[in-house]
Amino acid sequence: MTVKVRFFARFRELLGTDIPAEPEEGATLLSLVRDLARKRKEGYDAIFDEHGNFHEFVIVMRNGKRVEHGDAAAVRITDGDEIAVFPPVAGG
Amino acid sequence: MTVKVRFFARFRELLGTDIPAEPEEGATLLSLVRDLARKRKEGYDAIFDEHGNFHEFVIVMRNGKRVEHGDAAAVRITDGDEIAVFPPVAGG
Amino acid sequence: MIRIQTNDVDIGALIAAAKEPGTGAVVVFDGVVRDDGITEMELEAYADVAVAEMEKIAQEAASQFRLQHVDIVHRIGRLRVGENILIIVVSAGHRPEAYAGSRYIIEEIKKSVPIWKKELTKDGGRWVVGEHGHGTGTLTGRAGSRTSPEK
Amino acid sequence: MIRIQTNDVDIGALIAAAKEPGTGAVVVFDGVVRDDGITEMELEAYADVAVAEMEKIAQEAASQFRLQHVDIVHRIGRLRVGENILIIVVSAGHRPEAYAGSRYIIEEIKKSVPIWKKELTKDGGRWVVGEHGHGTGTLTGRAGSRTSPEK
Repeated sequence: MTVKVRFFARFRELLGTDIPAEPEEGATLLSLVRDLARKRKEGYDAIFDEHGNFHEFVIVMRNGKRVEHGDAAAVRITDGDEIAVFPPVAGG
Repeated sequence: MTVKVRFFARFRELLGTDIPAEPEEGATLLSLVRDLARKRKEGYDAIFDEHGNFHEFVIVMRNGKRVEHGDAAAVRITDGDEIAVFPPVAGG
Repeated sequence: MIRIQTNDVDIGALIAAAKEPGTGAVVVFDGVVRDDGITEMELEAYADVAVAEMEKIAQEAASQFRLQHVDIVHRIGRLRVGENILIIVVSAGHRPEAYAGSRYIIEEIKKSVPIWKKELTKDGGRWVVGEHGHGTGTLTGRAGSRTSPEK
Repeated sequence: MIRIQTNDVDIGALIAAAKEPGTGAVVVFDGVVRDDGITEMELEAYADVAVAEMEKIAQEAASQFRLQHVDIVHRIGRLRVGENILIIVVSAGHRPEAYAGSRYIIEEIKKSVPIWKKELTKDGGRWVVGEHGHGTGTLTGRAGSRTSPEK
């Protein structure tokens, strides 16, 4: 299956964005983002704490809907998903 | 001496405006306005109550400064004065 | 720019001119002739006093809310439904000051600037009663204390 | 009109288009790139989600404050000091609703619309920390409860 991961702002600068990925069956939102973030330590550390959990301020969306951090390990990725990971918003 | 009396809004419709007047020495703000308003009963009644005092809502100015009703009988008109009499404002 | 005039004004140009180097927010209030079953509205002003009063309000607002720029343009004459009556443009470093300053100015104008409106209808016309025009003494007290000679 | 775009917008035209027959007040908020010792500002958005969120905010504002018309134009890309970032135009029958609705919209945008700003300086750049971006859980709770799947 093919999915797309979008990082924004500082996370984009560190990890790129609009990243196509082909996760294995059974991949979760948490495992997918962790795998992608591992390609650069600074990017990983920006998003995850030392236990491998999302930093409190990180926002995660799946197909435009917010996913709570506590659910990220249980949400299974499905084909065509768009995952977005970003720091607190600062528009306006 | 020559002065000018300006009525605005409803008072202007009833009594005219930019009225030149030549009050006698000793004329007061109250006596001047009364004399001018007497030319039309409807205009007089719009500005004065049955005792000849300004209605509470009437605003009186002399040379752009507000004059309290209670002072109008004591304020002597001087040459060149501009007197303005108007109902409550409704701009904006 | 504080003005009483018959002509309309280019709000876009006012906004552009209101921006200072430290400006982060511009707020515009545009009061419009509302279709309350009227054909037109006729406005008149005691112009000299109205401009002086609006200048006082603008200065007070600028000082109280740290506004960088204030424009007030109040139109008079005959206006159709939908036409601009009053345009207030303020700029400030941040939005709380810009909103509060703008609101302060319109509220003060309603209280103390000698301008009157007559709504023209098919059957004639009616003078608009000001929001502070019920002889409650609020206007009397305020305006009197502010402009009376003893001050 | 709810849009994310790189181009500027003609505010005067938006004001004219915001007037309905019952309109008595139009309020415009214009957020501007402030000269905080920066050269330029670079903005990016999660555009689809940002537009959807702004549409939700506009609808909520229109219903809560009886607004007749709402425009929100948020610019992205590289903007110079003094350029418009965000333009909000609302119309209402009376001014209290217009002011309150405008203010509601900007505050909600700050809270929940996925847009980010980077201030570019001679020495590089710094991402602007959102007003609600301190991990306090306010944003987390609100956005989560509003867009989570169980809703």
